[in-house]
Amino acid sequence: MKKSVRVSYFAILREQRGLGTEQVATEASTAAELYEELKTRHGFTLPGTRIRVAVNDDFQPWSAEVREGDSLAFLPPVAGG
Amino acid sequence: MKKSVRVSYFAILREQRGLGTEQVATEASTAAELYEELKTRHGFTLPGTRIRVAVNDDFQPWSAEVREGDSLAFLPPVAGG
Amino acid sequence: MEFRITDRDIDPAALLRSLGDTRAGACVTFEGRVRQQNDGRGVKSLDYEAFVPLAEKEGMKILDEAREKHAVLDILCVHRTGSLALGDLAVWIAVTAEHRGAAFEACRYVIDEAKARVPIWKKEHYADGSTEWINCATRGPGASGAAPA
Amino acid sequence: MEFRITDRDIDPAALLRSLGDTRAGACVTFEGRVRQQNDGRGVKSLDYEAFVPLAEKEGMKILDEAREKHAVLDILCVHRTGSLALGDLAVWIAVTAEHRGAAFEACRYVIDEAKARVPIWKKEHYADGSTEWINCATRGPGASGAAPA
Repeated sequence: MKKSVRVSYFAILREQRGLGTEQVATEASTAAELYEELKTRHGFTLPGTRIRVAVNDDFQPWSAEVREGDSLAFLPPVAGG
Repeated sequence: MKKSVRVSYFAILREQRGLGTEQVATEASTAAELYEELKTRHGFTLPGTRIRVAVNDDFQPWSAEVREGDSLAFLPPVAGG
Repeated sequence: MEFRITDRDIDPAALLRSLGDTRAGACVTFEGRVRQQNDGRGVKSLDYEAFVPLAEKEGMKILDEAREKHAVLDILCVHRTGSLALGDLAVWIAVTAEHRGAAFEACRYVIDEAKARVPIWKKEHYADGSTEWINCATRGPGASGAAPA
Repeated sequence: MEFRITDRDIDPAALLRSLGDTRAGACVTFEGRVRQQNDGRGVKSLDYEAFVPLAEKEGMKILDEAREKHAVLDILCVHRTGSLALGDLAVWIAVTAEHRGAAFEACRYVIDEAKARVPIWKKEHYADGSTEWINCATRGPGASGAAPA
């Protein structure tokens, strides 16, 4: 059963994807599965171990369930300041 | 043999003396002796142990010799910042 | 207490005025500026990108932590996004406190934690024409690690 | 590197401009301001007095020490004399460095040492009309000590 979610990419992921936000139809049940699926599809160079995920604008563990209508953001290692 | 020296007072010493600088004729041989002399004469409340002395614009030990023409400054405990 | 992401120039003088408080005996500020060299490479300019809602939320959490740990009166932190030239302000933090120790320590805490936790990214443009997203090289620690599961 | 005593208002924005250096990734500033309360007593205003030639000499010595201990690019310290109102700047320090750690530590060193060593004095005027030269009460440590000999 496919769910429709909104996915945002930042920094190097945004460049590798070629866009900042997209609507994705996925059967992934966790955020981790979704990242692996997108990593393979788009050739992301960063392994999931170096990424963090936010669901609906909050940090979440990779085990977070993917639900219809969620907004997921994949966050490369930060470098502010 | 009296020497003539210039003495400067700061902060509470300046107020207790009622002036900032004066010419003093003294037989004191060290800065310590001069402070004791002036403390007695002017009723300074701060003991020498809490004062520092500068001779010709440099910190000096209390044992510094008093020479004709020196400029001595008596410095209460500092409180900048 | 405010943590703000902005795409406009940071104006420290104006921001400082908002921190007037006659209880404050100390104000410590930190400016992070674009410098001409990083790890031995000549830098021409920087791009900063942020995930704004989460950056501001995580930033406020850091300010709250700083206030719990140190006796401060107020904290303001502003971080730039967009394209920055050499010498431009990337981040500005000000902390007021009755006493200086708390102001220094809280300011240091905020910049250290912000660099480690707030979702902001930096792309360096080098003199030789190349670019790099800082901390995103795939040969760094974890690059050969397993995928999340 | 400059340590300056002034009887004019301190203008941090103008002073900061003199510290532009594109090697600097960090600039830490400290503002010491007149606060409304000290040791539980309401403060109305302050007078600062300095022994200027020795204050500037001792101040420069402190800046030199800070530069020896920490990898800084530049340090500027300005201290007021004269009559100050609540909220006025009494002292302003700025330190630039490539990296923030050195800037924080040098700035802290300068204010700590300046307060302890530089011949500057502070008289507080209290809300109840009384006044006091700070650190000059004769009942403090050493008050009953022997005269120098």
